[in-house]
Amino acid sequence: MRPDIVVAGIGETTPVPADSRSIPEMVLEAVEAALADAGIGHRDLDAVTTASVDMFDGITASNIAVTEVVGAVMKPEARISADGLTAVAHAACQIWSGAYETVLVAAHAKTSIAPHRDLTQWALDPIHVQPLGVDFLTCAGLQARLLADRDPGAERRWAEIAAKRRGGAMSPDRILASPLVASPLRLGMCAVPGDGASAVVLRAKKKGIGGPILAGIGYDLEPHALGDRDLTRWSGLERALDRAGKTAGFEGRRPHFDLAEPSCLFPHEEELFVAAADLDEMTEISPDGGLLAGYIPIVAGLSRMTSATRYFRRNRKAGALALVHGTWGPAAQGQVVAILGGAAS
Amino acid sequence: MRPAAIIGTGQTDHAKSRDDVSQPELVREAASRALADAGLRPSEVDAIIIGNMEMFEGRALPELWVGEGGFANRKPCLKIATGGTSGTSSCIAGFHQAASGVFDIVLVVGFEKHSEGQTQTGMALTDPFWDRGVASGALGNFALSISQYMAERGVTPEQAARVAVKSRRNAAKNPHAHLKDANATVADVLASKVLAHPVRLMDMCPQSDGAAAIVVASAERAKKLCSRPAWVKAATTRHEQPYIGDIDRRLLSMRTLRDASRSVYATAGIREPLKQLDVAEIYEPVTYAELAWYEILGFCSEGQAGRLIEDGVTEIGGELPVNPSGGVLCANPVGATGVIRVAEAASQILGRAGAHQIEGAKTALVTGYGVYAWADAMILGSEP
Amino acid sequence: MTERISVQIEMNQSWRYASGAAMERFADGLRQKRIEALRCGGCGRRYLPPRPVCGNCHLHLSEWVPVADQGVVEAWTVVYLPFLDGRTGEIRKGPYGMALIRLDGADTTLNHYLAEADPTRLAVGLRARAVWRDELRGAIDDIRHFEVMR
Amino acid sequence: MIREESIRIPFRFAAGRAGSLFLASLRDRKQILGSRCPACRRNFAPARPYCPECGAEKLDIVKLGPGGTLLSWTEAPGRGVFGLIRPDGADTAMLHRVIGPFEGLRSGMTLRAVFAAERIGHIADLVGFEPSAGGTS
Repeated sequence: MRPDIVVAGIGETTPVPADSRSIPEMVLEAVEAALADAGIGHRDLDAVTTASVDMFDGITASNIAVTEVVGAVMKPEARISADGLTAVAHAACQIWSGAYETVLVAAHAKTSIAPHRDLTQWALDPIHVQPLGVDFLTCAGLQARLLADRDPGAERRWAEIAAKRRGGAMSPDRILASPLVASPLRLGMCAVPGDGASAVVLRAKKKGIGGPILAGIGYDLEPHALGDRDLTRWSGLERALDRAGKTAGFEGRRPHFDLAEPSCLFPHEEELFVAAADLDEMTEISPDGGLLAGYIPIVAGLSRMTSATRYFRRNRKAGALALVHGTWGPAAQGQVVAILGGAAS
Repeated sequence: MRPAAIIGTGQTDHAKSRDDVSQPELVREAASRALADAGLRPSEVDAIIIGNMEMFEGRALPELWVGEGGFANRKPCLKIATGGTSGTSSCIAGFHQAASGVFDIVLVVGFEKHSEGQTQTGMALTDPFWDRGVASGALGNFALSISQYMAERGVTPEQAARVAVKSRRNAAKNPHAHLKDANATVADVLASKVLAHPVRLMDMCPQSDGAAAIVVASAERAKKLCSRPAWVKAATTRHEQPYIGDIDRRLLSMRTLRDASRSVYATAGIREPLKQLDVAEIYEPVTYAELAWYEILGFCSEGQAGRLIEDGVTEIGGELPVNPSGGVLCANPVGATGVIRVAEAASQILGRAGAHQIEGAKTALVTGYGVYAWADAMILGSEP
Repeated sequence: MTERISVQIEMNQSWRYASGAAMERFADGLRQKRIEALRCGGCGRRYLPPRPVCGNCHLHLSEWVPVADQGVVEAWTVVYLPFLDGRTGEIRKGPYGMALIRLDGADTTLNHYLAEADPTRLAVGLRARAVWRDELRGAIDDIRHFEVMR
Repeated sequence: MIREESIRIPFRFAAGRAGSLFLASLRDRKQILGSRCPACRRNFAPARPYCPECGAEKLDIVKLGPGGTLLSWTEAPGRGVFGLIRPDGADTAMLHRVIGPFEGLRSGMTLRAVFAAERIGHIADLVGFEPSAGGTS
């Protein structure tokens, strides 16, 4: 029987638009905090699973820069180029496979070093799409328009969601008056990418090892071409959730989630998330404001897991469940979820 | 690790340039061949892993565009990138996923199209405060370490040339190899132009366009789907400190490859590799490295690598055939190169290696090499 | 056979890399032709380039030690293939010498250019000395190359 | 300390079987090609090497457009106006540029493909789609 997995420790830098430190310095802070939080040292790690993207770091095999600070010297490291929550999903498979018992997951990005919107063009079909000057935000605008056309009140509602997520820092009216990014999306509605790193220690559950249970994982990749996708719903999240439910033993029915920590870059994505995850009103969403309060590409999904872990530490309720979520690609082409159980010992 | 097995492999015909197909089509070519070899329909695949060093083609998150080629639409798909070990590390990730109980069938596809970028693309984007200021690329870095290896172990250019000859002649029996020459001679190698002393053109691996795929199955699905699966007996990875100057006497010590190989030998019960291994597919970007790996992998004692190649021990028909496929020296699409090693070793166990089949191969060693000294090692066997 | 069409896209991209504190101090030193390594309190290894932690001991590095601008050639080659010169962005035509040099006072080796480009005059064990450029910008290629001390 | 370093590298992406046919058709006949999957009985724009739904590789080439329907659009200041346009005869939309006039631009309107005078076998041979005369009805 495969072991239960516990989120034994978490650590991260405070997301900021621009961090003057180097990538290794940021990752070192997150990793050392996570190890201390888990009460272990580097020697206790069986493996490290990292998430980073060469194009965003401007370095070939850019994880070479963090090998020493994540403690991967003379150790196994799997390096994934997608949202950090996919590294959690893969680390869970590594532990369930019996290969490892203690895995450090670390993700980083430093988007202040180059215009992130322009770099995303290099992820799009270079034959039919990239040459037109399209990027991830333009794709998000096309999805938002499709949704707004069906629902006249949408833009006002989105402004209100964004205002709430920003803790009132910008009023809905000021958000609706902020500069256009990709109509109908305005700057005030968009999560703005910054610099940072997050780290999580996952351990096979044993006596004396406590923390929220990583009950299930699931991820999915939608077709690449926007025209091949149904942009009115997050069907990728539905599939990812079904897979996570299966690994968590929920067999088909959608459990009630006390907490949801989505990686939504825009208000319309939050509405797509709530619909696809079939959440009820009792579910608390993004108590820390979510990505609109601070967003680091590739780190985002992992930062949702650290936020959910903090929630469980504040609210010890047996049987509580959290839905942790990450995305990557144009209009969330990639979706990843983790189901966290609050049954901390 | 719980058992998992490889039940099918597929490769493109690796070449200098495959401008007849787009990147997704190149991935599809290897993926569909692997599924056919495994006797599976695409719908039976539970997860896909892509291996690729996207900066060589100037891409970001390449699985988003090419995933469809690997049948990844509406399926779990993620991408692994760890330099030269991207292929072997992708396969190891596939083993872990297939042994986790989460996925039963995992398709791993590695690919690269060097012809779409520039040869020095990867090397131009090294550490901007150190390597980039003083750069000579993988070639120069290897040539440096080779001078140490030759000075200390007395290996000669002729012995290195024999590795190139073995590689080109073996590749002539491998339809997928990029470079091949059934009649290659030591003289040909020694006549090829010096790129960086003492490395000559035929000592060095090419840059190729190509893709390779394997189908990994959970234990119970492997038994149902394949009469003689290639079982994963052991697999591990070791990474190293980030700079070439951190690694003393690199080709002589190579602690990462040494430790990874000892770890998989111990797990798989291998005490005398030369006798207990039936075949090895090792990652040799340059002839001298294959000789160095013989010693690091315990095929012979230190300083004896030259004798091993001279005595034909590592030829097809020798006591331990090394790289019967022709190896990296005859095909090197970086993201796929490690998967080619695994696919070739698995094909030997599956008995499907064709013209370069090693009769009755039951135990195979696979290694991966990348960056300055990252290493993967694995043992495949005919028994779980 | 259908026509094979390709789409050309030029990448003209720059990144603003952050050096980190240790490399910043190292770079400042180079401007005064001063080379410093960071010594690990655990294993005593003196690292070039400097970095936040020792990967073997997982200890923070904070003890700076002076390093000479000369040392022993531990590995060498002569490159005949043209290669992209990171400083100028132009192609550096061969032949040019390269070496791994263990500078007096450091435990790691420095990968740098050699003035010597004749393989018959190069060997492991020779000593070599840095030749600094006139104009220093705080980068390791402020050293133009190393000349073999005969 | 921050150091800015840049690289200039030309990349050359092979369009592949279907992609080359599609781009050559824009160039030589100002014609938008799609692919029909006989199994799924759906026409995909632009032409495809294999069906995105069922993976089939034997697809039939179909002629699409020049008219089309605007399913969605977005204005990205400084970058252009883009749309998801379903060319006549296709079941799926393709992403391309929308050319003015932009007043009254709304999803559902009909558009017309605009081709460049000089065409080289590139997606920009199709400059984009503009509202067709009766488009705003």
